[in-house]
Amino acid sequence: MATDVERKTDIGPPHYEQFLHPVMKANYGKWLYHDSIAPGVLSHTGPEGTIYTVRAASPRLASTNFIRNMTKIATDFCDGYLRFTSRNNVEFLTDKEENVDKIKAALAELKIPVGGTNNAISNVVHTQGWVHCHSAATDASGLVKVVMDELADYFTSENLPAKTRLAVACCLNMCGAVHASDIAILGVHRTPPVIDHSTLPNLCEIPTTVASCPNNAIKPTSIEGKTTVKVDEDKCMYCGNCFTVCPSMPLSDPLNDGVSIWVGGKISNARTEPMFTKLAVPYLPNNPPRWPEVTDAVKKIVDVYAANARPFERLGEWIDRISWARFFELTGFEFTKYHLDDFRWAGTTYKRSLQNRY
Amino acid sequence: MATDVERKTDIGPPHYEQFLHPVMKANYGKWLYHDSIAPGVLSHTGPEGTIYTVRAASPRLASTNFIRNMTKIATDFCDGYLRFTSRNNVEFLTDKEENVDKIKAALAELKIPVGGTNNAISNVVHTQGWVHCHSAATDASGLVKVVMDELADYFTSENLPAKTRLAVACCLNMCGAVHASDIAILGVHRTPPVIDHSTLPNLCEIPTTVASCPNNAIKPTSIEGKTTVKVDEDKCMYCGNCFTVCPSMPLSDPLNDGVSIWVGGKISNARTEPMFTKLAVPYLPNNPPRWPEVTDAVKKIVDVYAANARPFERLGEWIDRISWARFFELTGFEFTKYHLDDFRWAGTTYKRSLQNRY
Amino acid sequence: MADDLKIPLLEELEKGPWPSFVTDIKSVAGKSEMAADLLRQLEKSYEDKRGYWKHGGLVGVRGYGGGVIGRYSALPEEFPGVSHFHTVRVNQPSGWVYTADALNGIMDIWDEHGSGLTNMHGSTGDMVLLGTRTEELEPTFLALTQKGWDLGGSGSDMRTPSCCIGPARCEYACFDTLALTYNLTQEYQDELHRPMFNYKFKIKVSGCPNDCTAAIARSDMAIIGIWKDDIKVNQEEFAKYVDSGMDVQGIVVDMCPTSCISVDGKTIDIDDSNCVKCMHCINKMPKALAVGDEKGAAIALGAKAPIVDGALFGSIMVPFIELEEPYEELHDLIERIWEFWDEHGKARERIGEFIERVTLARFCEEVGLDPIPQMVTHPRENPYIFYEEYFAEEGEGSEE
Amino acid sequence: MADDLKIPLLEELEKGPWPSFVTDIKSVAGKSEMAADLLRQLEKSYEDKRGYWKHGGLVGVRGYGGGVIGRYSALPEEFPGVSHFHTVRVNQPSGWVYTADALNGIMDIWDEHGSGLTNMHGSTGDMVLLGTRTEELEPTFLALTQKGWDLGGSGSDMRTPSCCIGPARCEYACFDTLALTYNLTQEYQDELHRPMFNYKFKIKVSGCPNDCTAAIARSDMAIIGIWKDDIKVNQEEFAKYVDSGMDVQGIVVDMCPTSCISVDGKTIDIDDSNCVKCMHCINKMPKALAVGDEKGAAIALGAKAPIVDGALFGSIMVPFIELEEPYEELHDLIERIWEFWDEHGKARERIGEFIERVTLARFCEEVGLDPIPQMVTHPRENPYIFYEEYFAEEGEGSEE
Ligand code: SRM
Ligand code: SRM
Ligand code: SRM
Ligand code: SRM
Ligand code: SF4
Ligand code: SF4
Ligand code: SF4
Ligand code: SF4
Ligand code: SF4
Ligand code: SF4
Ligand code: SF4
Ligand code: SF4
Repeated sequence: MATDVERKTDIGPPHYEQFLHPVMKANYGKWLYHDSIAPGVLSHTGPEGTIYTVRAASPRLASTNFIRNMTKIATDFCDGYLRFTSRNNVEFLTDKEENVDKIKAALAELKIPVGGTNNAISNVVHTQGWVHCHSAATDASGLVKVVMDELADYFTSENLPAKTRLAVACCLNMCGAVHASDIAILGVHRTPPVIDHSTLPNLCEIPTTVASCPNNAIKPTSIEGKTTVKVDEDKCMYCGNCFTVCPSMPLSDPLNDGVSIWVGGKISNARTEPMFTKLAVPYLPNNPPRWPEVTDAVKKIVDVYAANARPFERLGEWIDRISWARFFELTGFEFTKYHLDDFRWAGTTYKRSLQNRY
Repeated sequence: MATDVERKTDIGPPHYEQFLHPVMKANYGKWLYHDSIAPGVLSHTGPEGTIYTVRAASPRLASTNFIRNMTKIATDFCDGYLRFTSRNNVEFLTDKEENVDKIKAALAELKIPVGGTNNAISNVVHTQGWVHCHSAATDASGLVKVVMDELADYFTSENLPAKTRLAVACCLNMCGAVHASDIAILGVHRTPPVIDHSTLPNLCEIPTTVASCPNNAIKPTSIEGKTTVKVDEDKCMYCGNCFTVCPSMPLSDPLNDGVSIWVGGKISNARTEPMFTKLAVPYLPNNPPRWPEVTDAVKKIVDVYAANARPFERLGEWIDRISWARFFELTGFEFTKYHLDDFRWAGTTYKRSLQNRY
Repeated sequence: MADDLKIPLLEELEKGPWPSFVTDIKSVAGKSEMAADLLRQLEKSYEDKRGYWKHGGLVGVRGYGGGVIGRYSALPEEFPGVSHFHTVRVNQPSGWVYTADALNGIMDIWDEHGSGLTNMHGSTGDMVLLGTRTEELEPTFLALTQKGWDLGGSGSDMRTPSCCIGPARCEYACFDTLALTYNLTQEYQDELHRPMFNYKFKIKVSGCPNDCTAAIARSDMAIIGIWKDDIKVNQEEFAKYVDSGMDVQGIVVDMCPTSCISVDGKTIDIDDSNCVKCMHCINKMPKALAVGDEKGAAIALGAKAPIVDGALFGSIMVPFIELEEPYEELHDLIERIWEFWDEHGKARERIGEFIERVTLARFCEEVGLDPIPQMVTHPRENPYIFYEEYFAEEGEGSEE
Repeated sequence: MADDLKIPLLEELEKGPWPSFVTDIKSVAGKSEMAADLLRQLEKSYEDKRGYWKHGGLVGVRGYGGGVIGRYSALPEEFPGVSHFHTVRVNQPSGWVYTADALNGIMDIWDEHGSGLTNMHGSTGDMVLLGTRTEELEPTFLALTQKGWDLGGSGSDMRTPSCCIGPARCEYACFDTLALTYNLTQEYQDELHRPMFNYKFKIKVSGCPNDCTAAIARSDMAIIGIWKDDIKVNQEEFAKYVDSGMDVQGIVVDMCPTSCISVDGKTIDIDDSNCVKCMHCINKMPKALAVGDEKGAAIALGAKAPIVDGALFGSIMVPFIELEEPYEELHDLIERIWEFWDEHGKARERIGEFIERVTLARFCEEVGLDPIPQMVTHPRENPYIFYEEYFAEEGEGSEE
């Protein structure tokens, strides 16, 4: 790389317009309607014509090879135009209907599923896990792979009651959509931070560390004349926020780390307001490489939902209709004390009416 | 009173059975159905016959004269049987249908309205006010009287959309049903307690006083060597709880005390779950003897509700359907910063979706 | 005495159709100087826009800690008739049922020993005898007990339980509200009369989810009737409602919260597995529909007015309990609750605030209730779980 | 190099129909020792059930405070290829639209300067170039900027805004999501690249209430399209849906949250005054129904994941704002918000937590928004009102 080039800063991203397919530019802001051609294939029509979209899965953790495979298909059949979706799928854009099948064939050759549209399970929003993050209580890419291996048919078809959004996050920071997904898998620690008093006084700011704890479990203390912190283990619920601000307080514990399963969240305003996910299964062990307990639980939820919900009823809407009592009955998951909220708005979750199912 | 009688304690109330009309005793637990004969008149039928109930208003703050007037009617037409309702109405119970009109006539002579059944405004649950309580920011009996003078027709008829329950309480202790009524009037203080440091150290326990404040506005302090308390006036929202535990902290302030108006609460589980009342009007002045601003506001709410709600839709259910935005539009009440919650669950009241009316 | 009543402001309250408490008080002011001075002091309150009562004061009857609210005028020289003006809370009979004789007997006592003024009834449910002097308290109590009446609660005790008319006059009653209320009141006389709790503990008893005593909003322990099985349907009577021209679709079907009613011509069908027992359809068609056969009650703990932490409705601790004499299961539960609250509650901490502080999970554990989905609107949304089981290094996974 | 890959556990993840990231990483492991060692370290994580990354580390490019996440292996001797493994966040174009050429250009850079691995895209929206050494950061940056690319955000700065495809391919878009996102990103380059806030500040932009970027759940400032007037109806197209046999009653009418749709034969009628713009009916019949003409956006503040105070959805601060170039009103608002947050927020306090702490009322006052009912689901339920106006002794009532 030549070093005599002018160093530019703060130029921001390139203008999107140069990346828009001509038909999209022509119809910009004037679209009339869309149609679903097949699972994973949409058409959008405006006064200036129609654009066809083929949506392909991606592992998201993608090599330059993978991306080049994608750009090649775009070059071959889409005049070079492609995009990514907010859920990390790849979308191929063409104004030639006849190219749709060619794109699908090219993808099939690469063993890349096409789908994720309408009432499908789309790609999984996820995070770094053991691949890149210091905080992770589990792996993310691995969990996505094993879960989607199980659910791939729901990606390539559109026969669920409604859109079903999955998410995986590897720790309580939830870098993604765990708190508002139909089904979410969340890595959890289950033991308090192990404090390294030899490094803490140098690495961590005590007031920040103390303030980081949602439950005020951390107090300053003095060991051998140096200010460090101690954790009231009865008050610790293993959230890991202290570790985020203080590297000397790791929580990782191979024996006890694992995952929890959450259900019933949604984002859209369609019909019902956005909903948070709620706890379904408090703990399943980390059992790599294929986490069978986790895939079983997720499969169970999807199956029960598919069999029981009404058309266009999201998972959370369905549970709201049939009651949580019934949800636990149908899935066979155990309802435990862990399901009872005890954080700051806990009281708002207590059942404060007689309206109940028996 | 002879002093040589044996002093009995802990005998509890008399057994209710001796006060049950024979038809009620015979049908006890076996009732089949009820009918509405006329406003204020119900019949209940069981295998052993029918009992007629005539419901009469009462000021609740009732003299022995008033009660004797009631017992006289019961003696004349009900074989002596009468009862009071959970909303302080008097109910006359007879198995003779022909006595219904006689009871009504006797009540009419005493100028006592008959009504309160079905879709009526029933009697107002209320409290002591200036008649008996040290805490009162307003009078209760007076407010009930002026409001019900305005609304009496709604007591004697049944043509509101649904049952409409009113309540009045004279301070934030809310000795009654203010927090869960269709319409409620609540006496409010608007200035912090005025501390009497000369008596406080003797009369009040400092830790209890400090702990009484929901907002931690009270701190111990020392004045002339005696421990007393000080109030951070910025943190005080005039709830009066400190005064309840410490007589040296009165809040009464003729210039600023007044009332607030609340709407949309309910108790029953019918259709919707129980609901709390919500703030409609943050402040109206104490304007005795007839509080015209208050009666106007209450009348306004009832009128708008009567004109707009669907059959059997409680006030809170109606507002939920049409939105609070529309409620403020229809009533003309001003929406202010005071309507925005700022107590411990405030965040749960923020609008966290796009679903809104414009 | 009452002749010199100058109460022009209060007399404005004699106008209008609603029964006037002013007129009514006046009617006894002739014979009761207490009543007359109450009006005079109240007139001054109306002029000055403030109350004139001193802060409480501990008075009572011998051996009881509750049942009397002490009250003194702040202006005893000006209004000597109300210099003392204590109230006596008399425990009402279950369901507020009376005979004329019984009531007259109490009125006689009150004319003799008190102001001649009452509240029928107080918000908690007591018959409130309003206004007397300290020296009259013991004689009033003596006279009352001779006629079979006793005092209700006040202070940090079990408050006077109250109940709806239930099985005595209501087809919806799912258990015997009057019997249970009588039983609890008698069983816990000591807790009622001698305040020894952290704070007040109110019990209200409603026979069905209509909750005509407002138990879910106003009692630390709400006992509310419910049934477990199906709504009973009388199709013939249903057909009559249809024939009568009632808008069954609009008024019943469309208003069911779980949309579990369907009507086909003159036949009604209820999907009871989704019914939440809200009562609405039964309320609207009491001849065609009735509560089921497996009847009992739900128990909700913790309702209260806003002070200190904000108002609470009761929260379901037991979604269904059978309530038959001798109510042992319920007594046991109440006692376990009181015990745990007593030991771990703070002063002036109502049970509702207490449960939130110690958490519902711990509360359940301590009073011996299994966590079930019916206790919550939904499981937790936050991931801050206090996992208690864990694997230990040596244990090789078996400790969980 | 890649020949000696012993990753039996990871190879289990090469089975099954879903694209395998293991297979994919392997495909570059031949030319990238970083990729190979990533697999080796990951295999060890799979064996030991734990991660092997050290806690963060401040690295970056000259003059920027954000855009790079430092990462070092905890086992650098064992896995030297990932001893440094920093990620570079590249600001994506609005709507994640690309041409093959543009993307290939970036891949070239990354094959030269990094691991050959990416995330397309990160959860915030950036193109994430995954894994490189400290000394490669500056050259990577130089190469990127030469081709017109710049870094995104990280740390306590404005994070890279992102948006849905909106008007570029969607008939529902209520404003130009791509233009606005570009504008904000350019306008606030300094705030994006040089962390100076209390904490991160994320902006996400969705063109309609379907919210395809999850803005309401994942951005401190959510800008979501909405319209004010009536839904546009094409009755002819509606009739076609009916003719097609679609269960309009069950799928559309019965699912409208405010029951404001009625259908008479082949004609649809919407009571727009009660419509809450949920999109459901439009979603189900995009040919017959369309968003209105008075279009703009709502602004919701404060969404975030659970740490520290629990997860929050954004809360509506502005129910409707028109969004046209040059977006002055919005810029003003954003700057007032940042100013107040900057001055009064605590370190690591997200805007959502901040608003709750200072109260919504005060926040509105300080940033100059009028309180309106659209900001809340309902007015306050507790009576703890901080009255600010009062009458003063002398003022004779006029001060309020
Ligand atoms: C491409 C994409 C936007 C983008 O800029 O990338 C997109 C595109 C469309 N969305 Fe979306 N949505 C996209 C992410 C989302 C998200 C965000 C997410 O999943 O994280 C949501 C919110 C999800 C939630 O509620 O949890 C979302 C909720 C919707 C909805 C509401 C669904 C519902 O009933 O709740 C619709 C309407 C519908 O499908 O009926 C919708 C509709 C659409 C339409 C039909 C809009 C149109 O006319 O073009 C597009 C095709 C939908 C389809 O795939 O079935 N889109 N859509 C995103 C594709 C993600 C993917 O690869 O699967
Ligand atoms: C007499 C009384 C019970 C008692 O032991 O004293 C009573 C008696 C009846 N109630 Fe009640 N309710 C009584 C207080 C209540 C209360 C408590 C309160 O108001 O503080 C409630 C809860 C109010 C609320 O939700 O805020 C109450 C909510 C109901 C409901 C539910 C109404 C609804 O749709 O929300 C019904 C059913 C109905 O009316 O359709 C009901 C039904 C009935 C029935 C029809 C039951 C029956 O079959 O006998 C009785 C006549 C109702 C009427 O007056 O229209 N009762 N009822 C109380 C009369 C109070 C009064 O003088 O007005
Ligand atoms: C007499 C009565 C009002 C009435 O006019 O009916 C009443 C009157 C007083 N109540 Fe009450 N409360 C009365 C029912 C209630 C109710 C309603 C109920 O029981 O259904 C409530 C709301 C429900 C609840 O318990 O939360 C109620 C919530 C309070 C509070 C609120 C604090 C708390 O959370 O308990 C206080 C303050 C306190 O406890 O110190 C209070 C305190 C008081 C005191 C003792 C004043 C004080 O600060 O010490 C009042 C004495 C007034 C007087 O001078 O006679 N009163 N009080 C009611 C009792 C009559 C009876 O025994 O039948
Ligand atoms: C890369 C990315 C995950 C991914 O795989 O896509 C990510 C990765 C990290 N996030 Fe995140 N976050 C990422 C999107 C998110 C999101 C989702 C979003 O932006 O839509 C969230 C939830 C929404 C939110 O902001 O609340 C998110 C909530 C967090 C939190 C939670 C605390 C908070 O309230 O902000 C932390 C902890 C922190 O800030 O100290 C965190 C911290 C981190 C750190 C920096 C770890 C740390 O403790 O310092 C992670 C670095 C991982 C690594 O080694 O590369 N990350 N993080 C995402 C950014 C990529 C991009 O720029 O496009
Ligand atoms: S969720 Fe936690 S472990 Fe996973 S990437 Fe985010 S901060 Fe790292
Ligand atoms: S892990 Fe969370 S709860 Fe435990 S000490 Fe750290 S910050 Fe506190
Ligand atoms: S509401 Fe307040 S002022 Fe009224 S009786 Fe109760 S404690 Fe007294
Ligand atoms: S009135 Fe209430 S808020 Fe004010 S100091 Fe007293 S207890 Fe605290
Ligand atoms: S609560 Fe139920 S049982 Fe009791 S009176 Fe009311 S309707 Fe009847
Ligand atoms: S009781 Fe309520 S929920 Fe049950 S069927 Fe009747 S209306 Fe529906
Ligand atoms: S948010 Fe709305 S405008 Fe944007 S892509 Fe989704 S449906 Fe279209
Ligand atoms: S947009 Fe939603 S609320 Fe409005 S009419 Fe359509 S379905 Fe009903």
